[in-house]
Amino acid sequence: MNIDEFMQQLSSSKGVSNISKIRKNTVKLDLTKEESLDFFVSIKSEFEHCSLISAIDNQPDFELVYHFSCMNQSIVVDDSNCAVMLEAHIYLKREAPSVDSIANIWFGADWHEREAFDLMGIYFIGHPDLRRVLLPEGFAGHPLRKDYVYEIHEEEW
Amino acid sequence: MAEMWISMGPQHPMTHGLWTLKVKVDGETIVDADPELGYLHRSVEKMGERRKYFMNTTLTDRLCYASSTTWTHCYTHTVEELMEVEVPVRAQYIRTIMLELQRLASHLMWAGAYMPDLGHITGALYFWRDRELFLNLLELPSGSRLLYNFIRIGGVKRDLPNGFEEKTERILKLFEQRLDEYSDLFENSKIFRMRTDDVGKFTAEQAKNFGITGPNLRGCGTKFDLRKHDTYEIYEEIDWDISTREAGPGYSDCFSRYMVRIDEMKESVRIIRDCFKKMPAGATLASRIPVRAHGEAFRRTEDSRGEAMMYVVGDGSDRPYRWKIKSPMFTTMSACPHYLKGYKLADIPAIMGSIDICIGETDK
Amino acid sequence: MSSKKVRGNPNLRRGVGSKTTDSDKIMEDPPAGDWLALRSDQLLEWIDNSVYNVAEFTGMREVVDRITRPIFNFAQRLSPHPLHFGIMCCAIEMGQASAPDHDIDRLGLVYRSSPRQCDVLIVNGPVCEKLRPKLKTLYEQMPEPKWVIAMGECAISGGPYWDSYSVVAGADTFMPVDVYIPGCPVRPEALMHGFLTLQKKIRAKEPGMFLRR
Amino acid sequence: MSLFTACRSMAEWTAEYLLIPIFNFQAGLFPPFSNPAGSVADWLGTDGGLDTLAWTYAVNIAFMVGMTNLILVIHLERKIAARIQDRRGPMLSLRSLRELKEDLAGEAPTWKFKDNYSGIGIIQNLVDGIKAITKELIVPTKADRFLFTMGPIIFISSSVFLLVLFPLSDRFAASSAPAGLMVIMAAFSIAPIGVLTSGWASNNKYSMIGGMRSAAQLMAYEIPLLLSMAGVFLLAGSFDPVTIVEQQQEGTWLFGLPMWNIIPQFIGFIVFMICILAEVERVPFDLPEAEAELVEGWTTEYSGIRYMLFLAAEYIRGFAGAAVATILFLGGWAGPWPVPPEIWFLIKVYLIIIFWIFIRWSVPRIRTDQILELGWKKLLPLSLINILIVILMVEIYPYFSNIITLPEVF
Repeated sequence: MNIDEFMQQLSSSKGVSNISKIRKNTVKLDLTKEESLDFFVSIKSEFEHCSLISAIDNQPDFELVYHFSCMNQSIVVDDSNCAVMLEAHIYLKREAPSVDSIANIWFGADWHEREAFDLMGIYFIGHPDLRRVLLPEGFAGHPLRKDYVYEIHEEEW
Repeated sequence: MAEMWISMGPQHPMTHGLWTLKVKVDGETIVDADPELGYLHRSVEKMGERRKYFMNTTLTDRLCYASSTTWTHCYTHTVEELMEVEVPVRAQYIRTIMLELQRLASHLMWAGAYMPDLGHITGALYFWRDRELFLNLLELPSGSRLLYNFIRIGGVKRDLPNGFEEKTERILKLFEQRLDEYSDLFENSKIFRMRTDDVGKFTAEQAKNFGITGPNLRGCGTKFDLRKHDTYEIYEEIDWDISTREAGPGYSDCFSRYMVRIDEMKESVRIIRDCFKKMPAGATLASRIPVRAHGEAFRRTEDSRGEAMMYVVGDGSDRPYRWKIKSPMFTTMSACPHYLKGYKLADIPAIMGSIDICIGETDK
Repeated sequence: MSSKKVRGNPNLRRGVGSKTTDSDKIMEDPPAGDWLALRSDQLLEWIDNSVYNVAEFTGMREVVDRITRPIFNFAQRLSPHPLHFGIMCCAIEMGQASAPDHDIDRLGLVYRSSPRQCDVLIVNGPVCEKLRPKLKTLYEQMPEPKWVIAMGECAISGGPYWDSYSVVAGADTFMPVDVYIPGCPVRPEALMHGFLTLQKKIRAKEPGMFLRR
Repeated sequence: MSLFTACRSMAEWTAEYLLIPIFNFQAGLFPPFSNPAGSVADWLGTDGGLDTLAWTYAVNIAFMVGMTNLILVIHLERKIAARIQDRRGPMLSLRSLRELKEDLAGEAPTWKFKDNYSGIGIIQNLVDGIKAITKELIVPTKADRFLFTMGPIIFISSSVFLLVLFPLSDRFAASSAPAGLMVIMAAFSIAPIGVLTSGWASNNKYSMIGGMRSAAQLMAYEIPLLLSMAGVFLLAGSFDPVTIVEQQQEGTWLFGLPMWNIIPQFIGFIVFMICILAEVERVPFDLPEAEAELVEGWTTEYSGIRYMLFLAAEYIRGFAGAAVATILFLGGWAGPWPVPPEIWFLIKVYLIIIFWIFIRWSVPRIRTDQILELGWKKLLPLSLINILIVILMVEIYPYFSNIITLPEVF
């Protein structure tokens, strides 16, 4: 399957908007929070590796960026052997940000979600073991949020 | 003996850094495991938001202490994509040489750290002796032993010094001889094979699902290398092969991961030689380097440990708005209960050592 | 800074071996099957006291101490066994210092994995909030006399991570540090120099231990 | 003149001119209060008293020889390991004692580190030992205090006991029991009890696993070890080291070379060397203290002099193991004339130790299940085959009597 055909195929799925090609091997799209789990289940066969889940504090709202990569060459870019990537954005509200967990689909997403919960305070519904991963238990707040204030002794330059 | 939990770490010879592995053992057999991270969480991502783009190379250098250049390169590569900077061709060649030298040093560090895990201390010192050669080589252009800060946004810090090529060639020749010598001590040794064969097995499908990339994935027979499959710098013009293991004895276990890394070192030697052959003259730093950036960009590169990836969001100021690091070891370690289960207690160092842990990048 | 503090538990710094001096503590909650050890502990206590009193009274203590102090001090400073413990970049250089090019084993260093058998704790990296209690425990598990080397900028002051929310501003904020080795990362030669500096410090400050309260 | 006769004459001399006058003087000083002194003086004059004194001297001499060897063995280990690894190893020179002299004399210190570290490091081990005396002895709070202190005592005393058991030659022997080798092997197998005790009493999971591994290893290797020795006992018809060594010198082989037991019983020799490596717990069989997974194994919780004595006891056991191998298979102290037999014995022992050091620093460690498999499935049948070969040799010997000359036992 060529990457353009794949984009055609994506446009018919539910909850997907703003499909664009940002690099020659990368498809970017926006997802609604409700349809996300169904969409992720449908692309599992092509994208068998979850590269990254990053959470961004857009003030006031949150944005989740998923990166998936295709390793088995089921989607190709023209005639090169370039690996295709998919970038999915999900926008979340500031109050109680939560989204469906994909840790049961890709095991590699497990700790990425825990990290997003730890540092950004986003709740993943259905995650098997959602607790802090990097910071100690009992740490107050989520430090990667823009409104997290902490004490620095030296003056800022 | 009843089942019991054993906590290994953060100070434990097995850990190769700072993390805790809690294992549940039944006698000597592992029943369950629970890794715990965060003892080295330095909040690099938050600190990066307070620094300017070009200042962050200090932090990326210290991200992974065993292979700092690859991480700095990953960062600068992403920021160049974000700022749309064109890197001169000679700078790309120099970068490739530095990256491969760093990969050699990193794999040698791993091999040296892996041998004491199997109880072979002499092996560690042999590999570290060879690593010293490459550290000296990397010190020549950059002036530093471990954290180079040599790759800058838009190119490299300075051109290679005079006589660098000859010195490199001499050291590479010596290194190749030594690798051949070591084959009797390690991969042809009966006890070494007893400890590594059929230990820590996972299939390629499992590995992809676990998020395991890099040499660990190639040890399962998957021919996937970002230097070929999402190519960057000048890797497509260079003549080299992806090192992987075919199905057979020593496949997708600790021994295959060891052999993949040894083969990768030999490939790196090939790449460096080819780079010197094809390197053109020219500038080493882009003429126009912006300070501010807007938008978002991500790039992934082949780190010594797997798929390194950075995602940078700029808001038009001179500092990144959000900077996200993907560490290959983070996901690899998350799956360790799956590939530890069923093996013996003595296999824990053999397995965890073979996947090449670097806690600096994992804890960020 | 650290020089004001008393190193370790002063009750423990008492000559050969450590025994509980508090008699209430000895009688309190003896572990099961302990009767012989309990007796021997009190016996040793009594022997220790009487020998000390006699030695002090006759002036023998000064004479013996005069001879044994340099010998014990000599042994202590020339056989530092550091803890096999790596935090960050400097740990790589610590390992590299054992490699044939620098060979820190020439100085008699043997890396021990158990804190019970160590003399020197090398803090070679940033100490994070999660690590701090563990590092403190490691320090307390080491037997007296013990020394701490802060290796690298991170362990001295936080270094490049000065504005982090999770990194402690130096190891000397929560434990006594004897030798500071600057550098980011510290080169193996600097580590060797640090150990030689520690030798000087032990020779100057630490007066051996025999019949000493 | 044997060691014992020398000690006996030394005892006679010291008793006559030194000890008895001293005791008599004390007895005469305060007669009502020094009854025992007079009795001791009387007892020292008898045969029994002199024998006891002579034994004391002999044991002390053997012990001192063993301890001197211990320091040399540790030094050899560190230096040869360093040379294998392309390093130099400890370099603390004798000139560093100058610092000690300055401190004792109260002179101003001179800092000549270059002088301190330009020697061969022979006093590094002494320095390590003296330092260990000054370290604090920690007993963990939840440890069983009695067993925690008993473990090292069992281990160290049984190891030191080994030193006086084997003879350096037929004249240099502190003790000569008819069942000498059996006593040595019995002393060898006491130590794992100490390991198990201290591993359990430490209340530490690593220590406990280390102790358990030690017990399992002992069970797997003690049986093939003794069976491989049985062949030698069959040939010699005795447990006495002196008899065994004499028997080895009787037979000759091709070109008139002495037929040491290594030649007819090569399988037994291989089995014995592997088993004794496992018995003294050296790489590749040092599972009880496998550093990679069990931090320091069963010594994890021990500090100071206790730990240092553990370390020393392990080297003593290594030395004793090499000595047993020499007596059984390498002809003991037999050798050409100009070199004294004691030196021949030590040369052979040191060659075996150096061989072990080479093994230790060039192979990885074996896993627990593999080591047990090796012991039970491979070494045990091999040692039985060895016994079979010895018996067959005895049976078919008459057909080859014109080629080889075997001792009269056949």
